[in-house]
Amino acid sequence: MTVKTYAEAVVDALTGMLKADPNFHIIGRGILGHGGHEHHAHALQHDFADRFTDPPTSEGATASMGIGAAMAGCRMFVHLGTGSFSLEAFNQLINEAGVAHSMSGGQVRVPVIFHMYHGLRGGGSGQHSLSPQAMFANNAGLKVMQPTCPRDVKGMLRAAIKGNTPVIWVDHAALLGQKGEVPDEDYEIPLGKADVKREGKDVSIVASSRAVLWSLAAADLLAKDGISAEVVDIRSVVPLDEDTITASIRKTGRLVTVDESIQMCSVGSEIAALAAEKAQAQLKAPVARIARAAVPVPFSPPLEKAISPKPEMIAAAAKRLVG
Amino acid sequence: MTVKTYAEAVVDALTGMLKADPNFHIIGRGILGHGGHEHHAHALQHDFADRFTDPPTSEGATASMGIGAAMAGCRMFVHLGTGSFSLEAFNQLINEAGVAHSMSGGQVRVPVIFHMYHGLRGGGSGQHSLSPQAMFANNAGLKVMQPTCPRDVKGMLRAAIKGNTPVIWVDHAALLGQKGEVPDEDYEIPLGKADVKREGKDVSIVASSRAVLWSLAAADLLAKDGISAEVVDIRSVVPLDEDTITASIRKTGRLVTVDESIQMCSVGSEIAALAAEKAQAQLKAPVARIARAAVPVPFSPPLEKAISPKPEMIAAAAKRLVG
Amino acid sequence: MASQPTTAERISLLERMLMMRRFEEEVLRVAQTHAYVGRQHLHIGHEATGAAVASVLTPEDLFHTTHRNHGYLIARGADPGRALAEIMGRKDGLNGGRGGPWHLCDREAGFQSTSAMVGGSVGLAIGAAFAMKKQKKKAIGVAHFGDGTLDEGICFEAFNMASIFELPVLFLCENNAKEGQRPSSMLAAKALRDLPAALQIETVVVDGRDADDVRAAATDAVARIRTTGKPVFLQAQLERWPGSHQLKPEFPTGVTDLTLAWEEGRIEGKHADWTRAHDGIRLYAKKLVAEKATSKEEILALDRKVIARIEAARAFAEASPFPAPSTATDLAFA
Amino acid sequence: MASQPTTAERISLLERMLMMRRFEEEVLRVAQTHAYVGRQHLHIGHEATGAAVASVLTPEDLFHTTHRNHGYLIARGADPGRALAEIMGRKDGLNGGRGGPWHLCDREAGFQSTSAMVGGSVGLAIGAAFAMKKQKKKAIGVAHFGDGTLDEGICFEAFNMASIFELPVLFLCENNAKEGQRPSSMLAAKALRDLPAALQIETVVVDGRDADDVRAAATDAVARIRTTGKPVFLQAQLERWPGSHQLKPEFPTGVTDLTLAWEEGRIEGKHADWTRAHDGIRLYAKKLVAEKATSKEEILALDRKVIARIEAARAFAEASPFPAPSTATDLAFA
Ligand SMILES: Cc1ncc(C[n+]2csc(CCOP(=O)(O)OP(=O)(O)O)c2C)c(N)n1
Ligand SMILES: Cc1ncc(C[n+]2csc(CCOP(=O)(O)OP(=O)(O)O)c2C)c(N)n1
Ligand SMILES: [Mg+2]
Ligand SMILES: [Mg+2]
Repeated sequence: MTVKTYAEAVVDALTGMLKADPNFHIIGRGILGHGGHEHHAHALQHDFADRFTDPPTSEGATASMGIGAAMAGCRMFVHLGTGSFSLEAFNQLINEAGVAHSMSGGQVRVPVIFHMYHGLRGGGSGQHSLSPQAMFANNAGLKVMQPTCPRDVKGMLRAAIKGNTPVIWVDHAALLGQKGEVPDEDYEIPLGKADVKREGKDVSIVASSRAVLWSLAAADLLAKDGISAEVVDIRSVVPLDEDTITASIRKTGRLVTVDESIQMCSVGSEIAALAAEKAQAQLKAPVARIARAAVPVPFSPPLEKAISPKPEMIAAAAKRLVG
Repeated sequence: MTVKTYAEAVVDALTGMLKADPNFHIIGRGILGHGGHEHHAHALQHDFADRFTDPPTSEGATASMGIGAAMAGCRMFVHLGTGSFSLEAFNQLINEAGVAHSMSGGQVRVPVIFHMYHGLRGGGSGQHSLSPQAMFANNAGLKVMQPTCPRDVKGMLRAAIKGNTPVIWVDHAALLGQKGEVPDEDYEIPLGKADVKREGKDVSIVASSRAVLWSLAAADLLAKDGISAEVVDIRSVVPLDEDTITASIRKTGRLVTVDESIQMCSVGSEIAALAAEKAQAQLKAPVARIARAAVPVPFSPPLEKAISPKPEMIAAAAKRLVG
Repeated sequence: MASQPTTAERISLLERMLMMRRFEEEVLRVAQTHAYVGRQHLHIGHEATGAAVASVLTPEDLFHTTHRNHGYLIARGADPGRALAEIMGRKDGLNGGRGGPWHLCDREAGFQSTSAMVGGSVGLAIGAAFAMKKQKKKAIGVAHFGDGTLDEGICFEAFNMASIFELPVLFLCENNAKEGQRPSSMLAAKALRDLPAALQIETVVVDGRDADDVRAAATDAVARIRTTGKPVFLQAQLERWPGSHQLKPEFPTGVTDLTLAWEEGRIEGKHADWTRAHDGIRLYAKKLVAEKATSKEEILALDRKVIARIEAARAFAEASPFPAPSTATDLAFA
Repeated sequence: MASQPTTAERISLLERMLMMRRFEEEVLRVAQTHAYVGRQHLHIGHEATGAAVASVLTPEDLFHTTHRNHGYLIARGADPGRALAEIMGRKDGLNGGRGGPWHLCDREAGFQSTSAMVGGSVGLAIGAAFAMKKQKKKAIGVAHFGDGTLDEGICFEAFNMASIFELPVLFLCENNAKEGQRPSSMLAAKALRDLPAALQIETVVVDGRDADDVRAAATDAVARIRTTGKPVFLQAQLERWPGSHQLKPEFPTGVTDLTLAWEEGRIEGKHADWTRAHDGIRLYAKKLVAEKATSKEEILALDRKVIARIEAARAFAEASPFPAPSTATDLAFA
């Protein structure tokens, strides 16, 4: 075990796979963003120069090249920049990568990771702040991952690369500096398992990606008021770990969902729907959803802050439910 | 009042606006599909030849041209073919049309209708059957319409064209032949109002687009068993008429949602979440969701049928809730 | 320059073309039954190009095709029974009935996947070429597509990437429209080739009706791709078959009558010009007979053999059951 | 051919350029404060092109620009105070603080919207041109973009559509990379213009450092667009400013010192070549003095006037409050 940043854990996973599989290739620039962690990526790129491809600003064909190469026996990691840019490749991700295996009657496999950064980043404004996870989840054939901590990202990324399915990998730049204990050896965390990041008994807070950090901070606030909150990190949107999530809701009887995307048809909506479907009898209070306000992300810092979910909002919602 | 088909009602609305506003333009081929109603479009195109533009197979730039022209003072109707093809223009629809008004501080307006056909069409397979409504709804700045009957489409389409906001218009080819009474004069139905298509007291079935037809058929089946089902046609996904929907759920205490898209993060999820949030206390039973199975649409007719929602499934779910 | 084909090779080319044609005619008959839910985008009139290109590829070359794919599947040796079964949505179809007519796929025949998104095949094929290059294989990627595909930005992007990354890929464009005109293409270029040429891709234009010409051009192009590792754009000029309508299953030029190859005077009707001047099969049969590479009788015998195979294919496909509804949700993930 | 500019016009061009430069230098100073959350894509080094093109447009011409937009806003007369306020996210910003540095928009100055999606401006500008054509107006659409933008499929598609539909649009490409090379472009063409040229769009390449040359070329191009209704691709060759880094707010070439226009010997440091050979402002000031169109003193006085205006702009922007958080969800729909 070593304490590492999230960015270092990503590099660990990539290094392990680059060493293990000569057919594993990375397409894209800036896989660790531009916020102070990029040197790790540069080092990796230096050590495995022939395994990196720097594409033109052509997200559609870049994604296609990754898909076609994966069909032909490579394992691919395609970095698409921000979630906003991924819209340029939605056709390739959804209509090509997502359907190929099933549509070919199982003949074709598409082991590609499509990597992107989502969410509010400070000044991203209307065109650089998209959180597209729910949009991807509303499609078939694509797994959708959103880990939160160094340990999870290392194990999940390795499992994703070794899998045979296209995976949408939605990271958050704000997580790259998060530190945590990471096993030194290679290991895999199966895709599709949620993780209870904090146990509690009065209310379940179900979240993913950076929203898990806000939820944990909210749980701290709640603890001061004597409310015991359970924080469930779904980690994987597709497949969704319904069992872990509903078990928590049934146990606490109260649910707050937290999302960095817009609320309409969001992951939070899905989890609230799950509660209404599978834990309705155990619900002691209405479900509460916290999400980004439904307006294009404004640039001005106080406006961006105003539309963002915050620990205080989560705590207040939970408190209302506990009553 | 005249009995007309849905396709004729669409033509009514377009004709009215083509006559009323010389700045209203239509871009696209096949606006009434290829299933027997296209002659109405041909006639319109003949009468207003200079108002129609037949674009190359370039969905992205076609959408952009519509957006740019709308910013410059035109009102635009851009036909994108199937919902599947709209993925080629997601970047333009979401990152350009959706954000422009807000991002410009209100200086810019984007009156464009983006029109497309969604859903299971019989043999559409994995690349021609997309129902993208939930994906669009998970974004800001775009209204999302899905009318069901001739009367609604005429009035809503006119309101949409006269509005100042980009509207995603998700039609279903299977609706084009639906007949109903349509007022002869021009009229508008405000966007964002649901419509109770059938009143009932035991269970609310909330649906949109073709799923409303299935729901009405299900209500007939339920009536035979003495169960009174209310069918709510949401008509507009964004804005969502929360009041009408929650009023129905509160009244019946039971909810079945029906969707032609995949269930994860769907419109049905949103409505179920709404029930859990705003009508939890009145729920007498768990919510049930009916949706298309989460697999790329298979070509073979029995397989396509198997993954599709059906009136019998809806009725069975409702019956279970009523108990 | 490509070596001359042997007589046996030429007869084998004709046989391939006949298989393709008789297969599509059977698809049209199936489409006429109304039991069929798909739309047909037939390869009729493209056979000389399809058969010739397929004949110069190895089984390892990775092919990406479009909605108009059937001909290539047959040309590269996919089983016609399983191909027809797929088009009919049957269990024994190449894709188990999940793909349908726009998506025939046969890995064993060197197909990667078949995309009906205009431009899809071009983007995917550069990925196949990327993989071949990285794996240091001799095989190449092939993208088949139509003239209208050049309208799509993804096609441009993929050309550009193939050029800058020097990817071994054959861009095989079947132009079934008059240059720069509808029905399919709206490209502003004087000639389609101007676009790949501007991106420094070598371009070759060939008469797609002449199987020998296409074979020679394709042999050269593929050899150059294998040696240089760089892309080539090969454009086959074709004339759209008058029956090309995705919703009307009709035989406007009649069921192919091979005797018209040498009894030209009998060609008649509204679409006589197409049969006379643009039907690559008729032209090739005529040429082979004129050059005494084979005889009329041998050709007709070959055709009967092909027809019998296609009839057997139809019987096979019809005997195949539909897949069980309980399997509908299989294969969501690999 | 364009008529020669008057001396007054040339001095006004220089003033515009100075406004653009001093504005961007102020943006850089703001960026250095850390109170600022954006990233800066400055127009430094592009001023000769920007000012000259802006000078030949009418207020009715509809302009679409990119992430590197500030220069054009200033050049077309947007208020520098409100522009800076926008970049700082203030209430009195052009977009009320909702857009930020990548999205400055001023309808009154003839801007439609500013997209930071690479390729966005090109697609939208053909729409502006479509509207002008349909409304039978004399105005044109203008798309500003960089060389890297040609990598995007949407750019190709929009070129194609402008050409086939004969849309009155100026495609204004600022090439700040060596042809076909990083940092921004990876186009496989020998020259960027080869792509629009292949689509039968008239192309013009001009030295973007020379305001007179750009003015002449732009005057001709815009006149031809207005007369023929067809697009023109105008490419300005520029040399990337050494300070072009979106995250490092530094002055590697120093704050602009106009005396270097005539005291060339004093130019020094790592980036002397850029200042000597590629700074269009220095070159133009030098030329105007050499041609006796104005004097050193007058130029320095002009610069002081400009600096004072920009200082006032900074004061205005800083005095402007942030928008109220309660307004955050305004303007979702028009
Ligand atoms: C992205 C996308 N847009 C539109 C369509 C509808 N479409 C199907 S075939 C076709 C024309 C294709 O023309 P071409 O590439 O020349 O092929 P051809 O049918 O002539 O062989 C179009 C526009 C589609 N399948 N995919
Ligand atoms: C669709 C999209 N992809 C990627 C980016 C990231 N990006 C921002 S600027 C830029 C380079 C643009 O180069 P160029 O068009 O030459 O403009 P320059 O910055 O050189 O003026 C890129 C790739 C983006 N903004 N949008
Ligand atoms: Mg064609
Ligand atoms: Mg550039």
